[in-house]
Amino acid sequence: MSGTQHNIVMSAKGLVKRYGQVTALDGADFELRAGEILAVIGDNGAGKSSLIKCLSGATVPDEGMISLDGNPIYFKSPIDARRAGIETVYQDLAVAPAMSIAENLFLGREIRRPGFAGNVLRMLDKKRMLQESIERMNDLKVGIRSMTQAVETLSGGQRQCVAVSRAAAFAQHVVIMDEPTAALGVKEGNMVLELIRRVRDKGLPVVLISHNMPHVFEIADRIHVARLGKRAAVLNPKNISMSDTVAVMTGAMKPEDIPAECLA
Amino acid sequence: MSGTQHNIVMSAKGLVKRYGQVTALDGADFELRAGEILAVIGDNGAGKSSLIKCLSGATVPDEGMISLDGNPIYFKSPIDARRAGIETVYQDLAVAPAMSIAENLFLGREIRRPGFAGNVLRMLDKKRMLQESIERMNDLKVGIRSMTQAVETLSGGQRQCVAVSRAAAFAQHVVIMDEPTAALGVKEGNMVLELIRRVRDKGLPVVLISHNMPHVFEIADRIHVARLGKRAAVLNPKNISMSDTVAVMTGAMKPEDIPAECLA
Amino acid sequence: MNSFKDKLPPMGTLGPLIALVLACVFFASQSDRFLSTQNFSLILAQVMVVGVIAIGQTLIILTAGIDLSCGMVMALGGIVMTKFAVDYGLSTPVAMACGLAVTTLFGYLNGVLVTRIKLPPFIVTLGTLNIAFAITQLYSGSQTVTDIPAGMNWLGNTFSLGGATVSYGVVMMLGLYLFTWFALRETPAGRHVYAVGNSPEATRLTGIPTEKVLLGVYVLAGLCYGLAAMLGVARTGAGDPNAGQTENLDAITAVVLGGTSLFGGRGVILGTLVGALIVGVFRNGLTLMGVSSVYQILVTGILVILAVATDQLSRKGAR
Amino acid sequence: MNSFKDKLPPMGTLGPLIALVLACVFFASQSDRFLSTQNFSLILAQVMVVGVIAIGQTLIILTAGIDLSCGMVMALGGIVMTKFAVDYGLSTPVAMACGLAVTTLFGYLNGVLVTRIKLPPFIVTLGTLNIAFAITQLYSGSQTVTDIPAGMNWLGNTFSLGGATVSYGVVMMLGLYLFTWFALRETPAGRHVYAVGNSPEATRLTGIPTEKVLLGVYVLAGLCYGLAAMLGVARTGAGDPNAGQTENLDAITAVVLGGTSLFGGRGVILGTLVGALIVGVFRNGLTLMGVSSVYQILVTGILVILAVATDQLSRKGAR
Amino acid sequence: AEPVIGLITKTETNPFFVKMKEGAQAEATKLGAKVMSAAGKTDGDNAGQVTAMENMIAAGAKTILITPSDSKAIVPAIKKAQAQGVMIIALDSPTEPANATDALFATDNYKAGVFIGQYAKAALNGKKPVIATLDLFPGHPVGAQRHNGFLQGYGLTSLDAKSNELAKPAEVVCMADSFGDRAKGQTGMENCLQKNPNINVVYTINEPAAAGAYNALKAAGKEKDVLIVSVDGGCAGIKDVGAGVIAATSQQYPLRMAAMGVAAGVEYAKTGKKVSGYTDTGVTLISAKAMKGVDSKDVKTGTDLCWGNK
Ligand SMILES: Nc1ncnc2c1ncn2[C@@H]1O[C@H](COP(=O)(O)OP(=O)(O)OP(=O)(O)O)[C@@H](O)[C@H]1O
Ligand SMILES: Nc1ncnc2c1ncn2[C@@H]1O[C@H](COP(=O)(O)OP(=O)(O)OP(=O)(O)O)[C@@H](O)[C@H]1O
Ligand SMILES: [Mg+2]
Ligand SMILES: [Mg+2]
Repeated sequence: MSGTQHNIVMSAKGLVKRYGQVTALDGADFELRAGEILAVIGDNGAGKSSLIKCLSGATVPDEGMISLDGNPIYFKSPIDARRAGIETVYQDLAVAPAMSIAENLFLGREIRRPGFAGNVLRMLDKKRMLQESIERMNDLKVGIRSMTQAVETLSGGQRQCVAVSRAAAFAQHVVIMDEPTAALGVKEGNMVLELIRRVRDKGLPVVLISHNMPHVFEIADRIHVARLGKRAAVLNPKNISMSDTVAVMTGAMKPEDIPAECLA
Repeated sequence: MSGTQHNIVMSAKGLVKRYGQVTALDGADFELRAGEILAVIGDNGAGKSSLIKCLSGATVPDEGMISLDGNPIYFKSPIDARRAGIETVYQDLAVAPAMSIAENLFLGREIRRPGFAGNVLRMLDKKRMLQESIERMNDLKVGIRSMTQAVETLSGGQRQCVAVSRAAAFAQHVVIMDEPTAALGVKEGNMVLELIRRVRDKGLPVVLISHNMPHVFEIADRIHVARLGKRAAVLNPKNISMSDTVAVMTGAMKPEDIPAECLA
Repeated sequence: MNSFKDKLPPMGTLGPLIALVLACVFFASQSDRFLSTQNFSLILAQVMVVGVIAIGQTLIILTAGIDLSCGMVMALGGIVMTKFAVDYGLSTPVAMACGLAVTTLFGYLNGVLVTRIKLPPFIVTLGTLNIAFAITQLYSGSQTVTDIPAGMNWLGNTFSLGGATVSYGVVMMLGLYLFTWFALRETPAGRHVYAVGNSPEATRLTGIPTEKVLLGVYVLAGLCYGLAAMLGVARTGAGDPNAGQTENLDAITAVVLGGTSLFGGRGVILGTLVGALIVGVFRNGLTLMGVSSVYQILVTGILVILAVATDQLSRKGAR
Repeated sequence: MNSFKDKLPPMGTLGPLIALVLACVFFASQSDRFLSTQNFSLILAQVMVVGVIAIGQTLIILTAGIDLSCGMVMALGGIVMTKFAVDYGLSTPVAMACGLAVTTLFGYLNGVLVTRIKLPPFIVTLGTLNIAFAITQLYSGSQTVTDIPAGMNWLGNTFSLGGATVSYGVVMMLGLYLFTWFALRETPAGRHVYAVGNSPEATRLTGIPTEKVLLGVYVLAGLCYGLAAMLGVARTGAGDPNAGQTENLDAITAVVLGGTSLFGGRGVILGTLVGALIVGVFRNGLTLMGVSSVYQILVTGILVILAVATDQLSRKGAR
Repeated sequence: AEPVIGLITKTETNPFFVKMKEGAQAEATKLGAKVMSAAGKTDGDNAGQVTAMENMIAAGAKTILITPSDSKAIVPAIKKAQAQGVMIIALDSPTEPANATDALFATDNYKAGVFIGQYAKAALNGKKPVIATLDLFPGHPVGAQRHNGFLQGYGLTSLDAKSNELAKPAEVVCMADSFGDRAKGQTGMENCLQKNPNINVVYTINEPAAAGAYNALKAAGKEKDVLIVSVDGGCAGIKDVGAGVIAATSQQYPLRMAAMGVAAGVEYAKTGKKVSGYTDTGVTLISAKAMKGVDSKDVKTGTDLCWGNK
């Protein structure tokens, strides 16, 4: 995975995002290679969510540019990103609370019935969507007791699983996940890591934001360290220890002091 | 902490809570001893949040009884629980999104100005509340850039810190925290554990729900394992390994197979 | 971050239906003329205009909006179709199409202001309410348009169905309800309407073009008001510049009585039909009882509260 | 789970103020009689009743509610205070207190239905709107009460202040605004009103007695309508059973024009005053321009939309 | 500068008031004056009329013509205006007390009711009346005056012209509010027929309501057996009289009132002389079929005069 020439799928240069007096992004760079799992870590408020919101079209950066497959792109809304095959799990989950699990999973990507009913009457294939939802949720081994529950009645972790499955199922190009395992139990968290690996093995690169260092070191090919709205460094988890990584993240170790073999 | 006689601060017997067809709690027991940190762990949907919502008055159980200091109590609303000195951090945080950090910290417990302005005009002491909020947030080392931001503009972790500080600051009797470190970074998470220890050292018992096993084993005096709406076991973290604990939690190890010295 | 209003259970049509049945039982016990197919077909004919306006209103309220302009836009549509036919001698279908075009255009205007400039629907439709009203009065010279071509009355014609006389307009209203019910329940577009009302931001992040959905809803609502205008014209046999003034509040009342939340995203369209019928049954029943008009208002006030309280309590029991 | 409406920045009074100033500049350029202290004191006197109703309405809308009954409750209050004074010969203060008690009681009734039975405020106040109207008509026999004691006109009396004639009623209105502004901003109770509207569930979980806060808001709103009734009686010198019918929508319009969100929890009370003034300035300015009345409605419709669009765009610019 | 005359009507939308505005405008153009018009938002909106009056005075009007929405409540505002030297003329209906305004050019709504009551009684020719009334809405004085006048004219127990309540003798079997609106007149009539199918006389507040009532009767196949009487005498209403929809209507003359008012205003501006007193602009009963003992004019006369064209 390292040393050789890499295809860059998505990259960003000098992203700036200000909210009133708060500068959330202060010239952040970003690079995602083909088929890799890139972990993004950083303190709370380091600008991780702001960064990926720019990449997914949820917000428009004030400055900087983003490229996809080497071509500059300007996402004006999440619709543009979705068209480009980018799927995102947002930290605040972005689900419609009053709607059921199946409806949320397929929101905006509904399956219609075959034949006349689907093509002309545009009828939903509710049975099939329910069936597929059950399979997806079983994949994650999350014990949801009734599949027709409204999402607002799910437990925190269950809700997170809905959002994660949705992104994994529909991505064509890039998957971005903002703390997908934060509310998950040990078992469910591992299932999500497994899911992420499967997505990667399909050839899609994954951006994974996480505060869970063991998870990050278990799964990431490279680690992007966000700090104070910038990219502090990109580390190679094979050559750096967890504690050094945390030191870089918190600013205890200066980026220029990192040994070269630890960088990626 | 073990073997000797214990003062039971709060306990519950046979709690049942049904939502339509879903049984969230299915005869759950609970016991919190004086001055301890009790971790509550379990799979997603195991009923942890439902349990503590009953204890904090946020929901009323269908069956079962709760006692505080040995006396049966019936919380009809969170107001009752608050009067009894119980403070809770809810998993979905329960903050007023449009209001500022200071306002959220002191919501329902506002500080009024001294003298006439406060007693008669009932004026808020906004300066002092802002000051105290800054101190509290600094305690948690969370890098909030502007203290007058509305809570809805905070990052996920920052928002969590607001909820945690609030509970820690005002508890008189019992502190309950539902996944308080889920969205927190390494540094901030450790600060919260530190805070929890400080609260315990003040003599208040703490109920800590968490999926983070290292955190649980670092801080908990006893571990309550929730499973399928019941209490599966109460473990002693000093005598049981992390992997066995996870086995109990996921049902791979039956409660009756747990060696006696592991129980607490 | 879940707010209380998000936690309310989705209201079905059952609660309002219970209230409707209770109201009918009450009036049947008070007047022996109430319980007749004849009288029920009358009530249906009376709620037909409000009922169709309320379809458009429901769509908008489902998206967490509100349309204050509905009645006035309908009045304008009625005036346009009748005047075009009478003054310019356009054929009935063409004149009606013009009326529909005008109301749809107003819906489009509302939609553009709401989605593009992001103005609150309340203000936008308060503005267009005044605009539509003024245009109606100016264009008609506040005169009722009479002597309309017979074709325009067709929807008011009746046929016999098992003792009841049913107008084609009523059939059209019921058809529109069934169609909307189907579309909201069974098609992607319908689910998107709910999603936009339930959580606009989440829906946007899913990649659904929320603005298009909203705009579509306002345009369809405008179309509904045009169809209601056709019904109103057919029912009264004239283009009435003062139509629609009470229908405004009546339509919103029907929607809310029918259990749709003003906060959006929760509700069932058939509930609106029940809500409209409740309004119609009250008015009819109280007149049959011979309650004089001030007391009618008093009783209506009390009954409206009771109807929704029944709904509320019945749902509490179910949980 | 943050919804879009939660993401809107809190509207200040600045946007509406810009709209108000623009409107004034426009009218001043159109009529040389507009820009005079005399004319401004007139406008103030004209918005005084709506302005005070709108204070109560703002409180309720801040809690994500709405009060459709405001104008009718005010009318009832006016009738009670004048009839009690004229028919039963009660002294002015006692009669006024009775009127205030009645409107406050209606507020309490609204509040109880909203908090205890958890009915939607829209329906509750639609019901009490009808009830208050009917009682007003029945009790007054639909007759205006005249020959009221001179004391009841006191609030309508004016004094001179730097060339402008200002009525005591206007002073009272401004005082009420300042008081409410202070209470909402600087006291715990005021912050709780915002919190309840912003996130009722979170507020409840914090241990704030949300039902008490809500009930208090409805009661205070009722009191405001009573005070508005006092002003209305003083301004017209009579108890008018048909008062309040237009004030209803005008008050809600003032609140929304003033930037308060109908979804609750966001808004500034002084914005409401600006909103009420915008309504008053439009009416006054258009008459001064000699715009005839139907065109006034047309122009009002356009201006209302423009006013809020200005607000919206000014805020976009600021970001 | 040309004299400015204000005209304040009850609402925008009633054709009656629209005519009044036309009359004022035409007369003003003839005499070289400027008319500004305003109205309450709804019928009964006294505060709106007060506001309009204040604004017109601020705009320089020296004469204000007003159709008071609330005959009593408007009086204090009128007094204030007069104190500023403004001449106030009531049109269409008087204030209470009537001498609060400088002059009154009006029609007598009670008398208009009496006329159609007398007509209906003659037309029924001794048959027992079964009456439905389609009134305006609660609390409106014109609605009460016409209603009570009608019953008075019919010789039934009624209330006097001052009352704002609706009399309900036994012969009135059904009362419904029409809001003066065609659709609601129709709904009201439908419900009344449901209540009592034997209704043979229908009193309506105005001609649109009458047209609505006729629709309902026609749908029930009863249009031949039921007598509809109304008030207003608008051009459309007279046409309906000719077509047999309405048996008789009491015609009033808003154009005339307004024209007289404007003329008086111009006079006042030129000479400073105020008009005073009550001028009855008249009520005429119009019917296609004259009844013995009741004075009425035919449809042609009614069409020529409709609302005071001449
Ligand atoms: N809409 C907004 N308005 C104002 N400030 C904002 C807004 N959104 C984010 N911020 C600020 O920008 C900074 C970066 O936020 P961001 O959500 O990107 O952090 P993060 O790295 O994702 O943190 P966490 O790990 O806690 O999720 C924070 O200080 C936050 O307060
Ligand atoms: N309001 C509700 N309506 C219906 N079902 C509910 C409701 N609240 C909770 N549940 C169900 O009850 C079960 C227990 O939920 P709870 O939130 O207590 O789980 P938890 O142990 O806290 O899980 P997590 O670790 O994911 O937060 C879940 O299956 C959930 O779907
Ligand atoms: Mg984040
Ligand atoms: Mg939980």
